[in-house]
Amino acid sequence: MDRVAIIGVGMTRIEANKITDTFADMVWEAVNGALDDAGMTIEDVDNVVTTSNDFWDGRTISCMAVGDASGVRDKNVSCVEGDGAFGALYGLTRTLSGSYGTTLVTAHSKGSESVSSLITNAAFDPIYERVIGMDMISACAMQAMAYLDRTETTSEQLAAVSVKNHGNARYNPLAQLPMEITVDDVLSSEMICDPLHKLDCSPVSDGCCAIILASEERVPRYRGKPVWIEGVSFCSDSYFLGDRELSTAPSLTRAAERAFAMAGITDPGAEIDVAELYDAFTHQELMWLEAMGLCEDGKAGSRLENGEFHMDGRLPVNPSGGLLSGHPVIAAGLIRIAEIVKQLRGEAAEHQIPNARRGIAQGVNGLCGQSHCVWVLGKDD
Amino acid sequence: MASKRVAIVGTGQTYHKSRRPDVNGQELINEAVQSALQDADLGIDQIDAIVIGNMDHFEGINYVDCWSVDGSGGVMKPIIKLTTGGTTGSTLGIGGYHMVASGMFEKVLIIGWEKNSESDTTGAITTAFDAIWDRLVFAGAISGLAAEAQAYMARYGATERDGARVAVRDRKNACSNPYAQLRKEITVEEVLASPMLSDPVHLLDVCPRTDGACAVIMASEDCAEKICGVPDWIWATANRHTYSYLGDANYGRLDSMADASREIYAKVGITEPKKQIDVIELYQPYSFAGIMWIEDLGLAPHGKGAEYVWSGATDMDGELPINPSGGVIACNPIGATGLIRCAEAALQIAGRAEQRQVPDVDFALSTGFGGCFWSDVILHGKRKPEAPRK
Amino acid sequence: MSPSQEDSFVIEGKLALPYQYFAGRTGSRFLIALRDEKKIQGLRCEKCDKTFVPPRSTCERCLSDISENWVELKNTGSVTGFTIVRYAEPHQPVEAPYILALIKLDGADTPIPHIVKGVPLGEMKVGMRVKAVFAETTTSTIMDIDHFGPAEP
Amino acid sequence: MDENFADVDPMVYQSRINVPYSWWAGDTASGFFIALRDEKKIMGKKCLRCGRTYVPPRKVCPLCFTENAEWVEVGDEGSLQSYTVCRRQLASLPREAPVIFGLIRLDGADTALLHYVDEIDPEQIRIGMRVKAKFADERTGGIGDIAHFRPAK
Repeated sequence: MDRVAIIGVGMTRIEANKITDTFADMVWEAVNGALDDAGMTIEDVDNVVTTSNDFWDGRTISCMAVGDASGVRDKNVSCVEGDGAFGALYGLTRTLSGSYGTTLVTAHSKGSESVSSLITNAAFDPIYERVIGMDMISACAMQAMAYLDRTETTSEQLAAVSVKNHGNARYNPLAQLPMEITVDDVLSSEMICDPLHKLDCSPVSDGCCAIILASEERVPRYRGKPVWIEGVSFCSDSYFLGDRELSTAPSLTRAAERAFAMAGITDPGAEIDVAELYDAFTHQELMWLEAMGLCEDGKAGSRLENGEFHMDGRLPVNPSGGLLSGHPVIAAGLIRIAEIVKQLRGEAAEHQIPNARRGIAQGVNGLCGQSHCVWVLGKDD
Repeated sequence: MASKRVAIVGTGQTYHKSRRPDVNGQELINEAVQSALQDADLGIDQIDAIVIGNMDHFEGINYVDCWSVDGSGGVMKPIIKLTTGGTTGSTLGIGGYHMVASGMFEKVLIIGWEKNSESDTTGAITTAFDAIWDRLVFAGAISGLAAEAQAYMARYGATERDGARVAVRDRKNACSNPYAQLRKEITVEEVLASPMLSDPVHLLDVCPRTDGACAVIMASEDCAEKICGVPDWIWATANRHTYSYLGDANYGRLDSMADASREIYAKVGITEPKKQIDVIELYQPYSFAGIMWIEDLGLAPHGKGAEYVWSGATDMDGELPINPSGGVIACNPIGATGLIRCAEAALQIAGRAEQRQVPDVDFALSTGFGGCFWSDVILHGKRKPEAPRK
Repeated sequence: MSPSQEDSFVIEGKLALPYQYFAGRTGSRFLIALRDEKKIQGLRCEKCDKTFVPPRSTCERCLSDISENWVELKNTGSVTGFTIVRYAEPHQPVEAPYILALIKLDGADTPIPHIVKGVPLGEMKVGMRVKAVFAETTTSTIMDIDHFGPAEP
Repeated sequence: MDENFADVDPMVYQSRINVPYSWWAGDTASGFFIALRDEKKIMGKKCLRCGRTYVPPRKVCPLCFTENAEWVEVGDEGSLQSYTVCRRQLASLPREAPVIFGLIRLDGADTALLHYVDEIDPEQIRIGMRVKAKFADERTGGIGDIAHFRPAK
């Protein structure tokens, strides 16, 4: 594959409520962060891909709000609706197509401006399902129930994911919820939908992220330290929850297989140094690890308990604190990518994984992880 | 994989109607997808990725890419959603082009759809504008466009008859397009007699509300010629989202169209668009756009658009036919409309546009309009471009 | 088995999504000046020599931060474009027919869309001078300018 | 930049996107609802190529992409694939919490139907248990014509 690198990343702090910022203010902050990081000005950007969602932003054509702040004025621009990792993938195709040498990708959302339960209820089929009133939390709780039933994973093991990620967030100044908690704290927090307690669920937050892609010949022109895109793929499962085997993620398995093959990875568990996964709920971090072949089916819970996925473990997962510690819905996938770029550059400061050379990031669209996007990033030695 | 040249090898459309109570959204999408697959003689399993789009608030369905898989064929396949308001259809065409040109996907299925009958479109469009500044004052697309027409008339002395002439041309063309929704001719007098919606725009000057879907299959140079006899090669794409606030727009000129078309002409060396382009499928949601925006496309000097249209140059037997399909005034399922322009241009290039075929087409232009006076432009060609466009 | 026309079902629904929108710092400042002092302010980018209304914290042309460069604008301006909206829609701020105009305030480079009242529909024309008429009761929105009326030439 | 806005209390606007929808069910779904309403029967559609029977019915098989020609009546009893008990009064819930959602694979169907489970103590529910449809007395042709699923005797 022609080589494309990520040479700039910029992120806002993830907060419960950015009351003083409009969408444009958030995007402007992230875009300028990415431009400074890459040592570029807006004129060096050939084209822009913004990522947003009309429902979450409460605005038809939600990309119109952030056009000016992303510097689209005299540029080619497009807008992806869905998670930022999918926006970055479309940005990658525009960089590989030969039309553009550099691509700025932004992704933003504000959970504080709307009611997430109603926004996600609108993802259900209006004819057969919506009227019964499910939303993302109740749907994913049903998934967790099926996963616990099939794999004998325990609620304590789910809680351990929350303890790990909130703990990691103490070393990430951008995270929203750094917390020192125990398994018992999680199990005694409010039960929202069996089997998910409040601390099993990620918050819905405000935040924005921007990255800059550059083709191989454009990279030397800027001072941003390149992290290379070695493999990327995406795939969707069936839509109706009843059509799917909820406790498994076949579409993630296919996306991961293809991304690893592109990157020449044969033994993912050993060849990957750090992972930023889409932990919208505690059971999902375990499910995604198993579906990607990073550990055996049904064993993620026990491997977590003997510390394999902690910062000093065999395969550190979500050293940034993950979604559980801060979840701006549309930006979450792009933030995972940006975190891996920081890790591979050795710029993750307190949550740095020593000599990480190759990492993976994951974005998710739809209910209960229907559609997955897997990125493999690497650093030239 | 180096960057690849890309061609449209198959297109499919539904028979667009004001309402389709016989199908739900996924089934409407499936109709267009099945006919595109048939047109290219491909099975869904030969498709490597899917790009889909619509305007969310017209159907009130979140995460349409995920919801659509039963109809779009996205089960266990890569599927992604692009949406940019009115230009969604052309954004999808440009998106499909880049996905194939990147070399990551050899055959991509592109789907634009809308069921306008399922919502209150004005209510949904109003939320497009800034909630703090524009939305309280503004109501619906028509008044914005009317302000543009008014400014143009004030600046260049155009009249309501000029707009009506464009509507008459397109409604006549639509009679030979089986997919179009409104297939009945109208006269200038009928347009001027129809109710005034927002000065100077009458009811027959504007597009209808439509339920419809369109699907296009793009393939890379490695297999395009094997799949279809006369592939429609994508020579260049460009777009601009110049403004975000209604007040900023340069009323009477469409700057985004001027910039985007100039970029394309420079890239491929077009110096005389009127001579070098054989047919245009212009995304023109209301008649006055047909006299104004052709100036921004470089077909007539500023203020002389109406003259060019009255000269008959843009009629079916003119030097540069515009909207042989009947265009947007005859049919507007918004999320699909920009992609319908792209599909119709492909049919013209491939010589398969039946009664609405323009003779010997070498180059065709398809455009998209929407958002806050945004424009997309795609150049289609019969000849294969030399090296991948840079 | 396929149902006849009148049996093709329609599922009626409503998407009532409550939203709260933040005007942001610059927006808040504009609206507070409008509410409390009946002053209309813009933000100016010296480099691009452009004054934006409604105010934006960054210049769209050169992307620089202009959020502190407030400029006071006059209450008067000229109409750069207008239309007379005649169709009735529930979302409209006033009853049709009404005049929706683009008004470039003296000192601003970008016009703002607003309602014009007090001018006979037939006499409306581009270039007309208009003056802001402030609302009695404030709603802390752009509608604190109730409408624009004719201004002495 | 921030000290400039120290005295500015950020403006927040409560608003609502209130768009009415009428979703066309289409012939296939209408057939399903008519059978529920008039005959208290649950119908699926079978793909003749792969043999899968879909409930709710699908006009076209999502895997084979061919039209599902054959209507098939499925049982009103089935096994519970998964469930959740909603304890918090989520904004999307149309009834008092706790509410039990379940995925029910009906006898003869290859996909599960999403619906309520009721008339059971939440602590007694087990994945795999047998449940039976309880039809509403007043049936108007909608998924609500099945009131909920309850434990099968």
